[in-house]
Amino acid sequence: MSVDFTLKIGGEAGQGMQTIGYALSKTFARSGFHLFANQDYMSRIRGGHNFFQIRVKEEPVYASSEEVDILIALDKATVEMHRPELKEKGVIIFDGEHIDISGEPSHLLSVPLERLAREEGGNKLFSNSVAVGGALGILAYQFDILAQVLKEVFVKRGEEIVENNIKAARAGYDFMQKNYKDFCLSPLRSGRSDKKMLISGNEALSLGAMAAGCKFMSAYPMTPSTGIITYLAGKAKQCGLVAEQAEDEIAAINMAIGASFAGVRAMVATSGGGFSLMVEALGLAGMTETPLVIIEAQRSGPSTGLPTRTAQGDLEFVLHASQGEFPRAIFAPATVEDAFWSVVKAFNVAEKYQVPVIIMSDQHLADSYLTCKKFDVSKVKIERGIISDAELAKIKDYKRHRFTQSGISPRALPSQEGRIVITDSDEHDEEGHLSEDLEIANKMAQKRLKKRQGLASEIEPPKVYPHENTEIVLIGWGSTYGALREALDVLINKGMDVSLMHFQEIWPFPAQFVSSILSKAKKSFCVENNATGQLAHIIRAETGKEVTAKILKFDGRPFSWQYIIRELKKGGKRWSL
Amino acid sequence: MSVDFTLKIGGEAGQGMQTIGYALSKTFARSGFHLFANQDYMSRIRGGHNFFQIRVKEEPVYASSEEVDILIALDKATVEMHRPELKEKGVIIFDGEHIDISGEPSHLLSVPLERLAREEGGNKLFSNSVAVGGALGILAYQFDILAQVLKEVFVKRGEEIVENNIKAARAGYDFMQKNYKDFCLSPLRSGRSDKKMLISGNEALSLGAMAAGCKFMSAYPMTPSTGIITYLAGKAKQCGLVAEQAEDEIAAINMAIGASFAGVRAMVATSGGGFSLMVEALGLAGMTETPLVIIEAQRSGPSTGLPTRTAQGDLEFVLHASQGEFPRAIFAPATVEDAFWSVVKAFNVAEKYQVPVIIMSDQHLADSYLTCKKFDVSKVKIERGIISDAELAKIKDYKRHRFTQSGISPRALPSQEGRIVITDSDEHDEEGHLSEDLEIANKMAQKRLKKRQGLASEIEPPKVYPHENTEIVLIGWGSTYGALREALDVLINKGMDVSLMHFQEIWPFPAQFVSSILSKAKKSFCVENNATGQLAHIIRAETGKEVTAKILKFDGRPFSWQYIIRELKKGGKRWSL
Amino acid sequence: MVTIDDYQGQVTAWCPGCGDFGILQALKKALVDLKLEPHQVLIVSGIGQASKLPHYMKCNTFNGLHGRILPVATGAKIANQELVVIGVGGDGDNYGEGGNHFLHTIRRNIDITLLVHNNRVYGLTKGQASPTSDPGFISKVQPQGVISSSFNALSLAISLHASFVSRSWSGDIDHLSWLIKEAVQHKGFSLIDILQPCITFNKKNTYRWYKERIYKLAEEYDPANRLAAFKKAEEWGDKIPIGIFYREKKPTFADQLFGLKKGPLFRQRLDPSQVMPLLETLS
Amino acid sequence: MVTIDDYQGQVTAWCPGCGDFGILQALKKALVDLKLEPHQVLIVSGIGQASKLPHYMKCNTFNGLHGRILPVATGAKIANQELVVIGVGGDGDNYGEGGNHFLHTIRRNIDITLLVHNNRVYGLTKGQASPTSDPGFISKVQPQGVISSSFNALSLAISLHASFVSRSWSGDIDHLSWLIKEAVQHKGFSLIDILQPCITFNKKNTYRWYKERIYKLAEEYDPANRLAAFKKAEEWGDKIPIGIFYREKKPTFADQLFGLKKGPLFRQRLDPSQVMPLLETLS
Ligand SMILES: Cc1ncc(C[n+]2csc(CCOP(=O)(O)OP(=O)(O)O)c2C)c(N)n1
Ligand SMILES: Cc1ncc(C[n+]2csc(CCOP(=O)(O)OP(=O)(O)O)c2C)c(N)n1
Ligand code: SF4
Ligand code: SF4
Ligand SMILES: [Mg+2]
Ligand SMILES: [Mg+2]
Repeated sequence: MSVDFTLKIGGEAGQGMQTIGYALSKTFARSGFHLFANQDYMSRIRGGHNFFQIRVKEEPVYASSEEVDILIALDKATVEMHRPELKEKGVIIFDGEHIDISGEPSHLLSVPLERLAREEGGNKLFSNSVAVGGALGILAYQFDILAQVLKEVFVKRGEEIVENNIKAARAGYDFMQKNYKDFCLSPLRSGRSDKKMLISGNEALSLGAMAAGCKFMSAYPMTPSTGIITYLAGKAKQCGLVAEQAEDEIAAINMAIGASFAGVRAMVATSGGGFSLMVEALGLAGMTETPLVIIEAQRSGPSTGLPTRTAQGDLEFVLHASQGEFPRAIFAPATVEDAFWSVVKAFNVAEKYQVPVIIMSDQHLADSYLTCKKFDVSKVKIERGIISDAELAKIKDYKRHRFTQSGISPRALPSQEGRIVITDSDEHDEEGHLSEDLEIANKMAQKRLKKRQGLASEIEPPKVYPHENTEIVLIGWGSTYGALREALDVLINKGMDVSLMHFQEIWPFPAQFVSSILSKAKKSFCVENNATGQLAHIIRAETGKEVTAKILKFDGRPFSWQYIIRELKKGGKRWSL
Repeated sequence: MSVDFTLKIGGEAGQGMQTIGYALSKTFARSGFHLFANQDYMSRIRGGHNFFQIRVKEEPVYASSEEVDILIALDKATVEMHRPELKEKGVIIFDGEHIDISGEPSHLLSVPLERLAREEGGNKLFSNSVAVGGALGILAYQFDILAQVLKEVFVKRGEEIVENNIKAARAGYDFMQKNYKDFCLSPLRSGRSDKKMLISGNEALSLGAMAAGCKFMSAYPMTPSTGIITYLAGKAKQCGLVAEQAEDEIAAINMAIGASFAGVRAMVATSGGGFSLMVEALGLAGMTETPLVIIEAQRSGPSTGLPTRTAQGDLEFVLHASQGEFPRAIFAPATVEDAFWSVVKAFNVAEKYQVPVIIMSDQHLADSYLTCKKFDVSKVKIERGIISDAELAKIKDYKRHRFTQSGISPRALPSQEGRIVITDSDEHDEEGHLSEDLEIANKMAQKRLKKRQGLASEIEPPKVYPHENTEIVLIGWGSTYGALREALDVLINKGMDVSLMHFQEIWPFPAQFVSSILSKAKKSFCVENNATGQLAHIIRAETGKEVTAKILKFDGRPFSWQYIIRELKKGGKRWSL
Repeated sequence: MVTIDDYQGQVTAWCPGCGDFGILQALKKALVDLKLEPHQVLIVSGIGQASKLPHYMKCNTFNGLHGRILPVATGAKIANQELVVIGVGGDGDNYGEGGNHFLHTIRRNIDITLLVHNNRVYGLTKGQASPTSDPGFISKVQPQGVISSSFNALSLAISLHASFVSRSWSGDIDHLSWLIKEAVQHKGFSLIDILQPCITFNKKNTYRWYKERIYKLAEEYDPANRLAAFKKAEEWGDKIPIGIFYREKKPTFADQLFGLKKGPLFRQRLDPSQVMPLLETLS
Repeated sequence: MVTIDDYQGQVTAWCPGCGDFGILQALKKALVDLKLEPHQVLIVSGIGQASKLPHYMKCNTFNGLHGRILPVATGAKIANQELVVIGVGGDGDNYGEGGNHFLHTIRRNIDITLLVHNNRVYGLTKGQASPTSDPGFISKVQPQGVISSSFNALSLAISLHASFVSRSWSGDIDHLSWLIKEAVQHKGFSLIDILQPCITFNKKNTYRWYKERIYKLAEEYDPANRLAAFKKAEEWGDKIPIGIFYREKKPTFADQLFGLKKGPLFRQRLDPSQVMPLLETLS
């Protein structure tokens, strides 16, 4: 049977789960497996309950599973909370010298984590490395790879730390092999997949921005988007870019607009609350036709909500945000790979049409790691839409907001000799000067809105998998792709005539395409991480078609494929209270 | 023939058009006429071109007309711009000693405005009073009423100013009667209508708030909403309320939320740009279930746009504003009378359901004056939804956010002995303490959303006039009512089988009702002061039904009934570029 | 008689050893010493580690948005002057996101006490620089170290004519609780900037670092002299003064507001007929 | 050679006699004296009467949102350090809506010159009090008169270690244009608070009122002494000083930014292959 197992590490915030979870993930990724890892953490720095869950598979994997094979419990709460998720043959690795677990002992693998940590590493802080080693031990997998990964992960903290971690892990590995031989799962052999990257959503978004030539990024810290400015700030020197922490989100977006106006590719990243504060300046970008990329990493709302949990509750907000009407594009990457390419495309679209482009991420995408093939950077095309000096020289009477057929006006940058660039948040004339003239107002509004046509032609319609013309269509957008895709494969295997229509680009809305797909299906189910079914609402507004039912979830936790299938069996719900 | 004439005063900002336009309006209103007056002004303090237009009618009047009977031109630009609007028998009153007008002289009534002003009032500043007197002269209407009104209007500026204004007006009146006898329209007799108020949208909204017992209002100045804080601040001492100018809109809304939490009815007023800044705290009100009334006075966007012009471009923004999902209500008063009652209702709904209620006004409603019957204040009911001390005493274990069937939790105020009131912008438990529990998160979100049902039951479906079951339905919302109503009467008179479905309360959306109306009609036309047809979009999202065509206008100027009829003849447009 | 137990709240979610605990303890002590009952007190907080504080107490609580403590507190105080209103939040909350409200609330001199847990870092979001971080402070978002100058809330408040400007630290519960009492009793806006170690993210300004530097303003120090106060507020480095830097008696916002002359807003009967004479003037 | 005519802009929409005209004239003069061509200059303004200024000039212009002058200017300056970036706006723009940016832009010491047309009133919205209005200032929204204290931008800027803090007024074009030149040449953030009569809405602080009170800082005045500067900045009433209150040489924001070491951002070639080594580390 091919490999497909799930490993979950649970404990308190501050116990270093993120680090060792990442190390373990990297070990598997490097071994030729496909892998999906997601994180669940509280809005606190120490204590509480967090977990890091890794699903390792021989075949491509898209999402986590509800069932756990190996549970590494760094505290008792973890055992209590996650024991029900354990498979029949699953095991719990825990420190029996510190945690007292009652119940059927057959799968309880007590390892003296703390003791071994102290003995080998000299500090109980290395307990989790012991546990990780133990997990590898039970899989009887090559220790060397883990050792190498631990080295890389801890290298910045000095040689001693590296050594101690490795020793601690080794102790766990050996302990397991010695004491729980019988429990060992069938020894794991290396996967067959070629070399992969292990990358999170936030990393992919950040790298996408860098590949696209983003030179200025500003943000105010806000989970789950903070990882983006963190990543970029870390590369600022090396790559010649500026990542500035602003005094607030209003400053962040206005800075980015200023930078973009002055000629660089600029971006902001935030979550819903911060985006709320950016709404006024979103309209400023629309009105002044300043290109801008915004990453809106959704978390569970309303208001502060569950600050570290996932949701898809901001779609209609983002679609309609800011007073008045102006064109925008909205992308919603489905995977980490998508995340990378969506930012690249966002910058091109933003500059080509001189509009804001918003990328809807969420905590689930931002914090999850996925294995994927190295991005082919040579495919990155940069289309700036700035008129060249040569073109500019040909224009006698340069006007920043000239009326054109496409609605796209010539964009020059300030500081070019002999030309000046003027723009205004007030309605303005072609030059950019404020104007209250009725005719001009009318024409200028039309000019801006005309850009919708061009924009619409850039949009990829939703992907339909495996093919059109099925009886049932599942519909999703953004980060739910993984769970939907896994669910779909199961359903198809069971012989159901079902497909998935998944949106990675939402606006301008590909109404015709969607309409035709829905027309052919008998039943459609819209699956969304929110309480009202926002995409379903947009679909109806744009096509007049109502989905058969909605499958919704709004408790801050991502979908699992099992959940989707269960709800589908119940017929979905028209969510009404 | 019954009276129906239009008088337009045009000139530069700073020439006092608002004051004399108001005085003239009041004169007609007091004389038993129906009247509609609207204002068009630029975003500047002096110069440019503004006008004040009054339509006086024997029968009820709902909107202005495109055709002008008497044009008072305080400058030459006025003549140039508005001459084409003049009716065949229309006249222009202007100062021939200062303005040189060429062309057909038959309707040019030159009056030495400045000279008479100097002679009678001692200052050319009284020119416009001369002009107003002249207008009345040409109508041969009772001068006494105007004299009385001028007295009231200028009383605060001292007796001398009053006297001089009256003298100047008298001079204009006499000059007209003497020199232009032949031009005099058939002398005006008093209207038959009983005593009316003359009131603007902003005044009506302010008075509605006061009638409802609003004790705290905060705002940051922003056209066209500023009149509301101005009005309330003026009455603060007399009526015991606080109207605070905040440092920014974010402060304004957070202050109002604090005040509401502490137990008073609280409100904010702003326009789209300011509302953008309030979006985050809108969600705070939703999450903490703090009642709040927001007046969103729309102006032409996007961004700063045309700051002093009208639009209906913020509907979908307001509907979806803020991250995450929570219930809200949206009203859109159609007339000044409506404006008053909508605020009264808004406070009741906000407190009963502990939700934010947003009232969509716009520049056209805010600044227009209409005659109407004195509001019957005895009909104002105040329903606070705060639990009484007696009820509270019965509750052992008070929990601010208790789970209930209706979703409405008991609202107590801080400072009551023995109870404490706790709330949080984070997801919280019944007590109000922050909680990350999955079950609680789920239940609390459902509890909040459950309130939608009750809220929906409060909503008045759109008014259908004159009756259902017509071949054609016009659809509108908010301040376009006047123009639509006038257009309708004309169309019906012409024998068309047409009705108007007009929304004064938009959300929760009365989908069933709307659906049934649309099902019966052959053709429907949605008329909106925006570029994309936002209500039409919502209608489709909520009913699946698409309107036949949209009649849109987005140049910052209000509809006229003539415009609507012209567009209707063209078949409306599916606005696409 | 009110006791500390009456203020017993939820289980804390702070890191063991965090300076926030000292502030919590001092606040409870001060309120008990002032004989204030939980229902008489309203704490308004924002978002951050510091802003979780009211959950670990037990009194009226409005835990609002990041950065918006002061406007909510202002609205609540205007609506109900009988409440003792205390704002609690972090340096990010109050000097970063909420900087504008800080300025203008000082200008209003409204009778609110503001406790700023100044750990000189963004705690809850995991260690970015805050406005009060020292130049050179290194974090993941500031890998080259902070290059902006540090925000000195005391001199700023003094420059704005704040009527009560003070500093304490989480390591001296007696001093801090004394100061809170003074601040609450002061009529007008009172700022207490509270230096607080963040053991997780601020490895520079540790308990020990503060302990070695902090000293109390001398008995002779005269908090009525603005210029001297400004000078004192500039003192920072090897020696860090704590205490009341500046104090001035002046009318509070609510004292002056015409709209409150008829008594506390929340006690007023709502009377629609109030508008009848106003409607009259429109005819 | 650049001349005043090169800066000729649109027809103004200000009230005849407004102080804004003097500021416009002084700014043009300063730029011409500095031999700056219109394409080398970027004016960023907000919304208000003052913020209309760039339309009455002719140079690169970003007329943004009310209150958001400084962040836009900051972004533009970071992107293109070769531009002379000048912020222009009202007292409402900069000290009201934009107060937070004012604080933090000062902290950054970024090389921008900010001209605040301080007419001590909200002009464009028809006469409400602004943060700098005097207590007692009566308007339609403040019928009982302002009861908050007045915002003194100079002392506040000094308290925040601003590196160039100055005041002038619209009635002395020579002084103002000299000051603008000094400010533009200063490396770092330069504040010029410009007292300006609003003839329509501020009937108190008239041309004459200023004329009677304003005097120039003495030659001997030493703008290097912060404490003295703070004291001087507090002077207000019968005598109102103008000039450079405080000036200090210190590194600008952009001077220090690691990310700019490779040269001006806007000149950099966009090179996707930059990320290849980073992708490598992920395997
Ligand atoms: C509008 C908004 N932006 C950002 C955040 C994310 N956020 C939460 S707490 C915090 C900063 C915390 O720092 P501080 O206020 O100093 O409190 P501390 O945790 O250090 O006590 C931030 C940026 C938010 N909740 N809301
Ligand atoms: C977000 C926002 N709030 C409010 C306004 C309305 N507004 C326009 S100008 C202005 C104030 C003008 O005062 P100031 O900045 O001092 O400039 P002045 O007109 O006095 O030169 C206001 C409040 C706006 N444009 N945007
Ligand atoms: S992160 Fe810092 S401030 Fe927050 S609880 Fe931990 S030690 Fe305290
Ligand atoms: S209103 Fe005042 S500031 Fe504005 S242009 Fe007129 S005089 Fe100048
Ligand atoms: Mg902090
Ligand atoms: Mg001003």
